[in-house]
Amino acid sequence: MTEPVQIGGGAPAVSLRGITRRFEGGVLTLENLNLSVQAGEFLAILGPSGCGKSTLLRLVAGLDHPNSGEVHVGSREMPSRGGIAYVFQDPHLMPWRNVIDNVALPLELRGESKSRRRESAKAAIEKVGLADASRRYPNQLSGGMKMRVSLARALVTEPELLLMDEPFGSLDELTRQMLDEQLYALWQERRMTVLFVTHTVHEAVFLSSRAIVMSRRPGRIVLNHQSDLPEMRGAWIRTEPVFMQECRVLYKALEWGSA
Amino acid sequence: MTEPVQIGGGAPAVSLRGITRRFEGGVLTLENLNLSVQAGEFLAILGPSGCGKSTLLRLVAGLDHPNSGEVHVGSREMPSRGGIAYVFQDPHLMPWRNVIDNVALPLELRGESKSRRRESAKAAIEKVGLADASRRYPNQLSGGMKMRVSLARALVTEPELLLMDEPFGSLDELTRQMLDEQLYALWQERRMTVLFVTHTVHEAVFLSSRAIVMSRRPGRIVLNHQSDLPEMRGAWIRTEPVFMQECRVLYKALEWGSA
Amino acid sequence: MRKSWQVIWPPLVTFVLLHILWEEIVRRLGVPAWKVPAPSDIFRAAVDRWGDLLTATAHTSTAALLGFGLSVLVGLIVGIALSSMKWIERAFYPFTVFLQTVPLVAIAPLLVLWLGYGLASVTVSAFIVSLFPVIANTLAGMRSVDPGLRDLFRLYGAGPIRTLFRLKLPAALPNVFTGLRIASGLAVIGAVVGEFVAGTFDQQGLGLLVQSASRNLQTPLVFAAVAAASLLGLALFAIVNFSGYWMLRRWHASART
Amino acid sequence: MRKSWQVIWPPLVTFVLLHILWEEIVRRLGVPAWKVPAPSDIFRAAVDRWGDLLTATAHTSTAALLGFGLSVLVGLIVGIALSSMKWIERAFYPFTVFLQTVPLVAIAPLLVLWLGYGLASVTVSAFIVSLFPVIANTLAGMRSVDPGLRDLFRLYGAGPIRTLFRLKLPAALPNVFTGLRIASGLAVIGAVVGEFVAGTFDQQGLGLLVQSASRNLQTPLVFAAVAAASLLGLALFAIVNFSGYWMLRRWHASART
Amino acid sequence: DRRSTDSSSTNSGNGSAVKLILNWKPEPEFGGFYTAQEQGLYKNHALDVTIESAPEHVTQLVAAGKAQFGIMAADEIVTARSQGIDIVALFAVYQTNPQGIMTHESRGFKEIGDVLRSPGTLAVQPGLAYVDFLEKKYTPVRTQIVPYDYSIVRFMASPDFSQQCFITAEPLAARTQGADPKVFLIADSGFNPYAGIVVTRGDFLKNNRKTVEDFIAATRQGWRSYLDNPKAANAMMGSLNKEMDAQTFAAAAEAQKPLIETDETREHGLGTMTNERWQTLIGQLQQMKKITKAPSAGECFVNP
Ligand SMILES: Nc1ncnc2c1ncn2[C@@H]1O[C@H](COP(=O)(O)OP(=O)(O)OP(=O)(O)O)[C@@H](O)[C@H]1O
Ligand SMILES: Nc1ncnc2c1ncn2[C@@H]1O[C@H](COP(=O)(O)OP(=O)(O)OP(=O)(O)O)[C@@H](O)[C@H]1O
Ligand SMILES: [Mg+2]
Ligand SMILES: [Mg+2]
Repeated sequence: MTEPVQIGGGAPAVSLRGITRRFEGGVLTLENLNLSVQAGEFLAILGPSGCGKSTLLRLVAGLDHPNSGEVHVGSREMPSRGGIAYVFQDPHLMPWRNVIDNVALPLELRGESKSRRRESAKAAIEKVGLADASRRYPNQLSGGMKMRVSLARALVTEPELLLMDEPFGSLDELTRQMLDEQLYALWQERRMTVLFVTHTVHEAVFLSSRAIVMSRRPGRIVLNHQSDLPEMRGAWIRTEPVFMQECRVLYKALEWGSA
Repeated sequence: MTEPVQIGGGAPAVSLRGITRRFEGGVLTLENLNLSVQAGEFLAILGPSGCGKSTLLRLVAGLDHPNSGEVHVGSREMPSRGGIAYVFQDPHLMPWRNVIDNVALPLELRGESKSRRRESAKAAIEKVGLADASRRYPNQLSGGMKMRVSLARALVTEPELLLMDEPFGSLDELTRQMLDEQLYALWQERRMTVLFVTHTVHEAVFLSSRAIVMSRRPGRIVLNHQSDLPEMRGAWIRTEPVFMQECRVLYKALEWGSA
Repeated sequence: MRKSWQVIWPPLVTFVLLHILWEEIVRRLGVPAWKVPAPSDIFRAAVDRWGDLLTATAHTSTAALLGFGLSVLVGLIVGIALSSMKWIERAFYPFTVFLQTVPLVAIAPLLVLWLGYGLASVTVSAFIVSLFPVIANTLAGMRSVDPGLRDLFRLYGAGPIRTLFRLKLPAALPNVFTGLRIASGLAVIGAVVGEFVAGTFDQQGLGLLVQSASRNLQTPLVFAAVAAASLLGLALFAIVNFSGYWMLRRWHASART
Repeated sequence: MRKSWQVIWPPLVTFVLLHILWEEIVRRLGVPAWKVPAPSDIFRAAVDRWGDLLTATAHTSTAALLGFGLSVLVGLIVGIALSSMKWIERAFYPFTVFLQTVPLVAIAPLLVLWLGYGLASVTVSAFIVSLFPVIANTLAGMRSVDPGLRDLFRLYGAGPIRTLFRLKLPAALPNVFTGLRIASGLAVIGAVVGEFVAGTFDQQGLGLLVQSASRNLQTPLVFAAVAAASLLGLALFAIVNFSGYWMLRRWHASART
Repeated sequence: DRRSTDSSSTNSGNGSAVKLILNWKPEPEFGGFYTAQEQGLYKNHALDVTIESAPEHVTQLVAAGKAQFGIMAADEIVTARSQGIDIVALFAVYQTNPQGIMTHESRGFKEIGDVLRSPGTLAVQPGLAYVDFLEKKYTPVRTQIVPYDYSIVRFMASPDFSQQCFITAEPLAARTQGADPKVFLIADSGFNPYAGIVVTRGDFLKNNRKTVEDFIAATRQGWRSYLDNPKAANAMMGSLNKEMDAQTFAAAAEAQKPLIETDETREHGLGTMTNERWQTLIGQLQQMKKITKAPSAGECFVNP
């Protein structure tokens, strides 16, 4: 594993050392995995279905624990787990709350005032294009809309570490590209650390400052690739040759890892 | 709306006439929608998130009813709703059954013998690449694996009408392409009627004999496009110029519909 | 308006039909009133003793309502406490079963010694009898929270109090209401039985009315008092049902038609 | 093995600690045994009357178990019937509340008239008292089935029987078990109270033992009999709990540690 | 416990406030107490008496000092004393125990023994001393013994059904409904504990002798007056107990007269008790193993 160049500077924000995760029933999901992410990096994670990507994020979030190895989160820039947000693979909304109250939840748990909560939640909902559905309940939303609510809920806290598990998987390509671009702009502005699981190579290339590709279970890192794209990116970059080149690198690694 | 050339021959297998669907609370989702699908067609449905694609499939399946308009399913080739299978947008597995018993469910409901059920289910599970997880319970599966179980459950019945709502959305590109190819081969062999919702234009082009693109809510059909691709398709076709051309047509319509 | 009418007429029709049937059977077979009175006999007894029935119902209602209220309160608290840690559940849940299996007659002397005859003791009876279903259902509800949401709360560092009020309790509500439905009927029976053992004739509730009418072979009056108790239970049940419907109608599958 | 030990020791420790505390308090305050006996008094009474306690427990157990079994059976059937159609639920669900609010003393004469004194009547008492929680929880469970799965079954043309056995019942199991937990304790108290009104002295169960000991101010024996009833309830509860755990452990959040 | 002693000995301005707990609703069996209350006999003795009627637990309440006086039966008093509960009998309303077994005339029984020795059903409350006595005396018992449920429906419905009764209550109700009840008094079988006994706690008696004497004196006057003319008190009790009709009140008051007023009381006064009868009872209970520790007859009662 090559050490990544430092983007945010300082010590790694997330570091995993020799992680092994074996579930009850003997399913060995991760084996001796090492990964360190600098503060301010945007790391894309790719890999075949069932290879352990979600497991990896859960370990980082502290929602699951490795059978052996060490998980360390925090650095000078990002002191603790306090500033984590997580977009789960499933939306996991609270069925008894409407969209706006679902989105406002993290602020509520932080103890922010009702009016500020509302405002921030409204802004986040608008960004994901759900302004006209903000009073609806989850059972009145389409699949993609639910996922967008979950996204808004993660972004509303302005987290320092953002864990995203296929957040755009159920969206149409246009909405998805729009959100990709918004997310990239946000990252450029705020430089939070992002771990982004995706199945779309284009998306990974467009967003990430670094990408890792995992192999079939037990998941190992078969590629750890620093992006060659410039930091300034926009819709236009998708047609540049260097973009295509990057995509090819990831595709190959994926093919190799899925073999 | 141009009449599609007949592929399976005979009367339409699915016909929707002047469908309007308005949910409680006044959400107008579909408005005066007309669509007819011939037996044996493979229809791809694209459209922005929340435009009414899932609603459309539910109406065809008879799980929801229009406020006005007529839904008719069945033809000489496909007599009734008996032969429908549906891959929902969410996997909806039975948490108390392991993979193999979840997949075998439709056969069980049909009253097939235990040994035949097992056999067919095993074959279907192998096809979606879950052979080694067939004894696990849903809470032990990754997101993509659950979706593949749901897919296997739909295919195991050898349906005459197959409704698929973003079945491959949560899969990595390689697994997805493999399944795309398998599905196409199956369709070529069995010529069932397929309504296939997807957000991936490439996938739509690769699979479909016809594609429709819907506009933002209230969903209307903004493009109804017969495929120019030859019937013989394989992985190679993705790099042909005609494939790219097809994609461009759909992209444009999507952009137009999302405006 | 049309909605609530739809809820009211089916049981009403059932009620009327059942009573017509009953009246017919009793009349045809010529069963004497002291054995099984016809609805008309019961009605006559109820009219004759209207005032006594009313005050008895008032006394029993008070105890049943107070007992039910206590059950809701304590049941929620205990259910929450039990669900907070697995070892607490293991250590104490089995003992809450005692509450259900202790015959009131056995603890009545203690009740009476501590609380005297009358309202307080009867209320406690209603409370003891109706407590367990609230505990059991609250606990079950709190244990079935969507694990994804639990993770979310953990991630955002939500303390136990916030997790309780914003996640576990709302998620447990459908179960809690099932518990309350059961508790509503039990509170009434608890009050009635409580009167047998710890009531006072000076504030005669339905339980003692049943006993003294029964002793004097006024079977129609017995049935009238039983009917009053049932109506009381039904009223409590309807309140619980309606509140449940009202609180869950937006989101829970069980509240949909 | 280690697992079941983990389940057994916390209540055991609690049990022992509570009893030591109780003994201490009673001894320190010098409470007379006729008021609140110390555990040691109760133990002595239990040893003295070992044989009587044992046969009484056997009689009560039989009725409680049979009544519980009937409740499970009938409760499931009624719950299923009520859940089959909204109008059936509306028309009949409220009346099942009657079952809970009718005091046994009021219907005892009828019971005895039809079934005579003894096991049959006592069993029916246990049954009546423990039925409603099974109905209410079954119904609630059947109403909370994942709508997606319901659609799936509809789509595949599953008939009501198949939908019931393959979807609704399995999905309702966690709720049903909550109902059974409540019913287990109620069946015991139903049997005990049933004996008060419909037992016989030749087959004296715990209920009559409690009453006669209570009349003779043998409070330690009363407590011993109550303890026996509670242990019976506890045993039934443990069986239900364990079966629930065993059937749900694979998939339901509530069964996880 | 000390607290209750204090409160029971406090004297309010217009006399001692005391509470009497009856074990059932106002009925002729309590006629004397209500008469005393109604005619101000207690007041004349500077007593402020509250009468409460509750269904159960009189023993415990009196023992715990929650009430100064209560109504119990002699066998209950002996049992209580043998358990170490310091309760003393003061005034026995019923010289002859009013409890009986009620059967149907049509069965042609001559004595209680016939009831027990014939098949059929007998309903009694669990734990009653006299049931043990009868079972021992009239073996072999062939009747099925079941719990009494305070109702006479079963009796009315089946001809081979017998049940315990108060001679002043159930038989009257059964007759009103057209049945043919035949009553055998338990007393005739040789087991005849005093009944309807006014009791108090031993230490209350010791510390408030005067109050107790006054209370019993007023009670005795009340009973005298009730026996002579129960009409007014019956009407008053009838307004508190509407389940019993006026006719039954009158009949019951008449029926209990011979049980209350005997040659004994005519000589020594209403309510007085004798040592021999207590002695007999204690012996009987001991023989039946109802009690383990036998109290002495003298400690069980006083005739204030
Ligand atoms: N609780 C569990 N018990 C047993 N096996 C589990 C459990 N959770 C996950 N697994 C297994 O661990 C492996 C990795 O799961 P994970 O969810 O991390 O995959 P993933 O990379 O996120 O896949 P996908 O892209 O499909 O979401 C899978 O094979 C899964 O079956
Ligand atoms: N039960 C309901 N009540 C109210 N509105 C509803 C309900 N179900 C769906 N809708 C609305 O209907 C619209 C279409 O929903 P549908 O699920 O068909 O969208 P979709 O095209 O499948 O979107 P996606 O691609 O995100 O899955 C959405 O705006 C949704 O909010
Ligand atoms: Mg995943
Ligand atoms: Mg959809």
